Amino acid sequence: MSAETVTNEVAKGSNSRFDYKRAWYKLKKSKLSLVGLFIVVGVIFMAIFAPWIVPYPADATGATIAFDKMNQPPSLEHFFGTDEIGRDIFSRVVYGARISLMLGILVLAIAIGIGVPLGLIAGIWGGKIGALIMRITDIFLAIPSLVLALAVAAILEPTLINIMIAISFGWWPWFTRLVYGEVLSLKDEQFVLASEGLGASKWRIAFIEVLPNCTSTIIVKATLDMGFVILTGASLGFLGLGAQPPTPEWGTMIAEGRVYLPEMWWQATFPGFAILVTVLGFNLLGDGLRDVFDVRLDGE
Amino acid sequence: MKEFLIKRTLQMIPVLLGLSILIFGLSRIMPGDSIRLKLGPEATAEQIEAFEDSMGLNDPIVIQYVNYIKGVFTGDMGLSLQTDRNVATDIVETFPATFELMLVAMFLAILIGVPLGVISGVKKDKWQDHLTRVVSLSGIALPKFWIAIILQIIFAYWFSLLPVVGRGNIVPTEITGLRLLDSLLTLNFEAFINNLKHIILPSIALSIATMAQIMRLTRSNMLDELHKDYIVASTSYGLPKFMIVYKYMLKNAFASTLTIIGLSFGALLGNAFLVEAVFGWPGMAQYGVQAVIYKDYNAIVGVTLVIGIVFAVTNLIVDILYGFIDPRIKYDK
Amino acid sequence: MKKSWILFLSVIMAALLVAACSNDGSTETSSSTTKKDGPFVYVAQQVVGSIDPAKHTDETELISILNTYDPLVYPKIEEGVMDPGPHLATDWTVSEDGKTYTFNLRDDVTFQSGNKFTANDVVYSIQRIIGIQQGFSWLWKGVLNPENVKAISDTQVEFTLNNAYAPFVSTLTQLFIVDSELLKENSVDGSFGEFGDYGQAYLENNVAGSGPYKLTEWNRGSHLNFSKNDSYWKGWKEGQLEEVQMKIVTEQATVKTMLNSGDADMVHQWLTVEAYEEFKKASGIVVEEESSVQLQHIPINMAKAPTDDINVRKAILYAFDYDVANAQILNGATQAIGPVPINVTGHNSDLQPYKRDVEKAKEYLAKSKYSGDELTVEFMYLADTPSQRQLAQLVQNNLEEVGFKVKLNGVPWTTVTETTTKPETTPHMVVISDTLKYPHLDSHTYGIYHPSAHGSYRSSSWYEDAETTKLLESARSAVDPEEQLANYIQAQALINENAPSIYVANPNHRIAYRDYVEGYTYVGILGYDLGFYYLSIK
Amino acid sequence: MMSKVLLSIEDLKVHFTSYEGTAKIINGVNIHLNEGEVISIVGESGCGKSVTVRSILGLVPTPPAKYVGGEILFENRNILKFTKDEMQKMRGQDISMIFQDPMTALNPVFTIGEQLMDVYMWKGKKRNILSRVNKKLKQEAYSRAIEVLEKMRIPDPTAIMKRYPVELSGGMRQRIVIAMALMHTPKLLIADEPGTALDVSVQDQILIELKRLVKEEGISMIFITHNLGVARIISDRVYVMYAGEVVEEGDAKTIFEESYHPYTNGLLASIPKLDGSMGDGIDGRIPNFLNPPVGCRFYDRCTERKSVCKDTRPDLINLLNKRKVACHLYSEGRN
Repeated sequence: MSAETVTNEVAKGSNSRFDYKRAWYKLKKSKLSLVGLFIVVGVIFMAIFAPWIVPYPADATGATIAFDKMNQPPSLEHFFGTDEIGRDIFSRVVYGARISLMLGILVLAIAIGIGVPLGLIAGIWGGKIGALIMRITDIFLAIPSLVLALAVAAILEPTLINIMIAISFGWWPWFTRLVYGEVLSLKDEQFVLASEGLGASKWRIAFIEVLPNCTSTIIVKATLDMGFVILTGASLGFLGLGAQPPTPEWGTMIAEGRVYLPEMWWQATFPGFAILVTVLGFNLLGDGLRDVFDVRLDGE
Repeated sequence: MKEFLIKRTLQMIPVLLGLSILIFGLSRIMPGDSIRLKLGPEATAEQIEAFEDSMGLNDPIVIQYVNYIKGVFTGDMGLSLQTDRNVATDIVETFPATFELMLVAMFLAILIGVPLGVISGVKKDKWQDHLTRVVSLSGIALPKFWIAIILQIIFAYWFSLLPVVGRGNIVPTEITGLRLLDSLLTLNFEAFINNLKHIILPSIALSIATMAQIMRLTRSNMLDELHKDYIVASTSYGLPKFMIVYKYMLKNAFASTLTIIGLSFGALLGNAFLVEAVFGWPGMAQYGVQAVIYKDYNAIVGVTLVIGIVFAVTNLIVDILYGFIDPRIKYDK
Repeated sequence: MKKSWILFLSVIMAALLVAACSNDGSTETSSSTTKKDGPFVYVAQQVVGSIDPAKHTDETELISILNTYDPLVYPKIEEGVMDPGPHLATDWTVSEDGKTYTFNLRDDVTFQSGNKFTANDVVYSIQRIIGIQQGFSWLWKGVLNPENVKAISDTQVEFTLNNAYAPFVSTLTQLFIVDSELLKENSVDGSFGEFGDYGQAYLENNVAGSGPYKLTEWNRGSHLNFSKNDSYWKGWKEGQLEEVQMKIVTEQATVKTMLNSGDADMVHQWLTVEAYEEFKKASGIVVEEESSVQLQHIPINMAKAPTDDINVRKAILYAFDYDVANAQILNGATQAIGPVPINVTGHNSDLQPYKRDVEKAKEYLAKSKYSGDELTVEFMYLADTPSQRQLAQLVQNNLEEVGFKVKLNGVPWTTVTETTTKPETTPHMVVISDTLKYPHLDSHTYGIYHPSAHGSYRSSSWYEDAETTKLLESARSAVDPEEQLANYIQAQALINENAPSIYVANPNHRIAYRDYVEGYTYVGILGYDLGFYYLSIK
Repeated sequence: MMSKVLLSIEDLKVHFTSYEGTAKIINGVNIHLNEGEVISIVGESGCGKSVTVRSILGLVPTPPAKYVGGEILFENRNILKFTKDEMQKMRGQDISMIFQDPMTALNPVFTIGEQLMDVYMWKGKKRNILSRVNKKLKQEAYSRAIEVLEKMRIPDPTAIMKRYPVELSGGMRQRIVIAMALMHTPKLLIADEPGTALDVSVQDQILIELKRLVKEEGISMIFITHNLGVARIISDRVYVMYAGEVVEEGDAKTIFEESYHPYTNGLLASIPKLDGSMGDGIDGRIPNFLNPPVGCRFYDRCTERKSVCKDTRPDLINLLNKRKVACHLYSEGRN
């Protein structure tokens, strides 16, 4: 193989990026994916512009109390009714988008930050270090992530940050395994072999050559996982290990409102609905992206 | 086959040992004074010290771990602070309830998820597909405890159709501990109906997410199958569509779905922690939740280990089943 | 294709419907006011940890024990008062110096095992509970040495106390008599010499009592089944409950559903106020609501900065909005005045309750040694109890107005009991609901504010005041009732003045049951309203 | 020759829609087949021969495909207008197909016997979850399956029936794929390059077998191949397709003796010579179907192109010796 063709192969590998026009066409064709995209954009919009959207921002951010109007059903004044201390549930649900998105993004950032490099290392280096990493991954995957998160959350004080840590604790191995699988399949591709032939370092191969080719898989997985992380956070809240008031976290709001079911249905219904719509949005979008990127994930 | 079994079983051991180290370590760095909880608010410092000594909590952690593992092999998983009994006894008592709930939930998930996935895949981008996808994704997206409560409100509160909590009050002669099975084995139909009614709501609540996962996977596997040569060939031979879909495509699609079913058992175990709490289901998951809240060290380790074992064994069984469905799989490889 | 699908789905639906509709007695409509078949179902909120009468600590454990065992004295349920009346003891006398109590015992009582009840069982029971040192043993710690309990005859027993102890007879409502012969037979080796393990291992799963019910099944996470003890010494009448199931359900929505549908006949007292309001509107359900002898308060940690300064504490007391708490959060509760619930005999009615006064609060804060500092206090509450959540956020709001930062910490009950064992870990404030532990005001004075109580969640304020301690001790040991009362009254005034706690409320006690249930009486003592023997079905 | 026309494809036009636009994959194809005749359709991969024959069995998914013109007449009935039921009745019984790759054309998770018998028992029938098969039909199916396997000269058919595809060699599987198509002795058999994935020697054996059977059973056959040499051995007449159009048509024999269209010439040149050297082949690629050349679709690659070829599409014209060709070289009546 001449130096020139080698360079060409390398260039081809790194440049075999994505045809955005084609992607958009494929995404557009599936109406459900568009609905997902619309929801996700809407939730992000809500999160960013919450202070300008909601009628009672103080109800979501400060220690407001208004016991004279507690447990009111939905009305024009309070679209989603009021909660047990008289706060506007609509305002809190909209602000809750901030919390949930932050939870999802940070957990995934931690999980990707730990899981992806480990997967790359295990795949590219292989050998004993690779085997060790994958065995440790197996251990973490040997029990459901909710159970692991529960065990960790039990140790920590119930705060939002600790919840994130607890969930991340059981989340990174999924990314390790995912990336490891990708690396194994990419390892024998021309451009990787070519880089090796050119004497590129393993670090370079891992992070410059292979990683960009895993991004679509990681993006799809992360999009789908956003929903599941938000759900897991809510589940921990349900079991009494959630964020502290007055934080308007959806899961905790359901946990607090659930004692008022079924008569004061609005208290748990609207945060539940917000979770449903958000998770659904990320799932639809993730599904759509999976078709677009033609990615297969197993074991989610 | 035999070699495969032995090999896989041997592979399980390091994972389970690692898991036990992980969870054991976590449980011992747990803060809080759970001994006080057991001895009551008025216990003195000496009482607590003496009790800790008797439980070996003041030994070095490595010694504690070694003793624990030794104990596990003799059926001693340490004393539960909640129940004052051997954790193994508690788990043996509570596990069948959880296992039965999971089996029924898995049965429902497959029974409903697979056909829906097939329809969704075959009718890709038609309304059937959109409807099943939205419904199933909603199933994934809804918090499990929420579904559980909503089901209770609809079926028990509004329509008084089904009981709300518990595991049935007519207990058949115990053979396996799985009451539906036991009542059938002893031909005790009264007990069967009674226990079936109690298990319907919790198992539905538990199965919805898994059902949706199975549906999604079946759908995408069916989509893959749709373009396989042998399926186009079957069409060209004039076979009925129903047969092509439910026999020729489904068996192939199901083979890949099967691996997910093994993994779904994990999700099912996790969600059981939420569902059992709502339905007062006297299972191991509820025991586990209590253990977390009460910071019951030994119970947490015990329950987690059992979950790890169940999970590993399920996946082994799934791998074996896979071989029965797909003749291309050879165990000796 | 389509048709076959419809067929397939119909088959499944039909199967489900058949299962759903086939009647085994629990599917009648909710409007019915006749009892469903099956046992009487009482729903409790907390898992029963122990059924050993030397180890019980909370309400559900107490309920399961008082239905299977008998104490010497029993609150006078029939008269509707909490004062102890005869039960296994027919009558008793006290010596002049208030130290020696002599009880005459019934001679017609047999245990569920068939063994006859004698004075020796009383001796064994008190020795056992003091020896094991768990549960309610603290009631007699330092007051009674086990060797000073003597069986004078089969039907007479004598307790000689170390010093006069006014509430002694009341405390005996927590002494349940165990079957000493049965336990001796079933003891294994243990740390109690000739008594082995005092039968602890046996009592983990068995009952050794003489009570009206036998325990037939105990599934720890879910339920306890009781059925009547045919040979109960008080006898049985038509309509009394013969089969009882105590179900443990933690989800409030589930509890409501069960009572509404008749799957439960009676549910516990810890639901939200709103839930009882809903029950009142529902047909076929009775809600019993009455002022209670419970104290809902927020102890302030006096052993930790900045709340070690009385001015800071008074600032908190004046900042708190009592009206909102009582009228809106606790829905019609009475503001508590001092530590002793208003309805308890001996309550000091001269005390001045604290009222919200933001200006005064700010003045006190300015007077304190921490004036000008940024003050942050930690507030602990039970995360799953709505009223406590509401109180927490009320406090947060009230105190921020005065200039405090409040860090809320919602926790499970176990964390409260853990953290309050040491002054350093005890939060600045914690919500505590405290019912009388025995029918005597001593429970809420000595039991909370005497230094010997330190380390319990009840004394989370770590109150230590020499003068109060002296008063409480002399009140306990006073033989003259008037002197005794005067001491308790004075102690209350002193405690109130030292501001160890936000005395929020004496909330109303509420409980709900189906309208065919008769005989329910609440007398104020935790658990004693749920002696199932006293209930009956119309 | 006055034999009856079994199948005729008249001016078939198929478009495919994708995100880039509409591709005119089949652009007015005319093919006819007489009873008892064997024809070949020859062309490079991507020339539209597979789409054309799969259209006959309704195997082209719509969308993305769209039938915009023409008809496919089988025994004078237009297949394109068939309902699903009519189509299913026709498949297997009247027209059947042999798939190209024996490795993928058999369902891997069922035994050979089960697959063969299902074709016999269920062909053209409705089925739902409650359908049952009676014993008699099952026995019939079994003996028919054995019979067909024997016809394909498969050794020990009873044992083969119990085997899974994965346990058999490629040649064996190809024979079974053919057996599947012959379960009902169809009137028309479509063979989509059978055996191309196999060794040349195995392929030859199978072709001989196939030709023999078709003759014996009196089955008409359309044979798809990219190899003119194979077409010559097996067929009576040959259609050469290029980029969705038929460019030349004629007797197998005569086409080999003298081909007219430059594309056919190129194809002939690509056949490996007896001395083992490779032919010249044709440079370039099939044109873009989204924006096909206005004139001759072969224009870009043609070695004999003229200016008229760029803008004017050549029609398929009849030559004197019953041959047809679509090329401007012959538009003035050469020959």
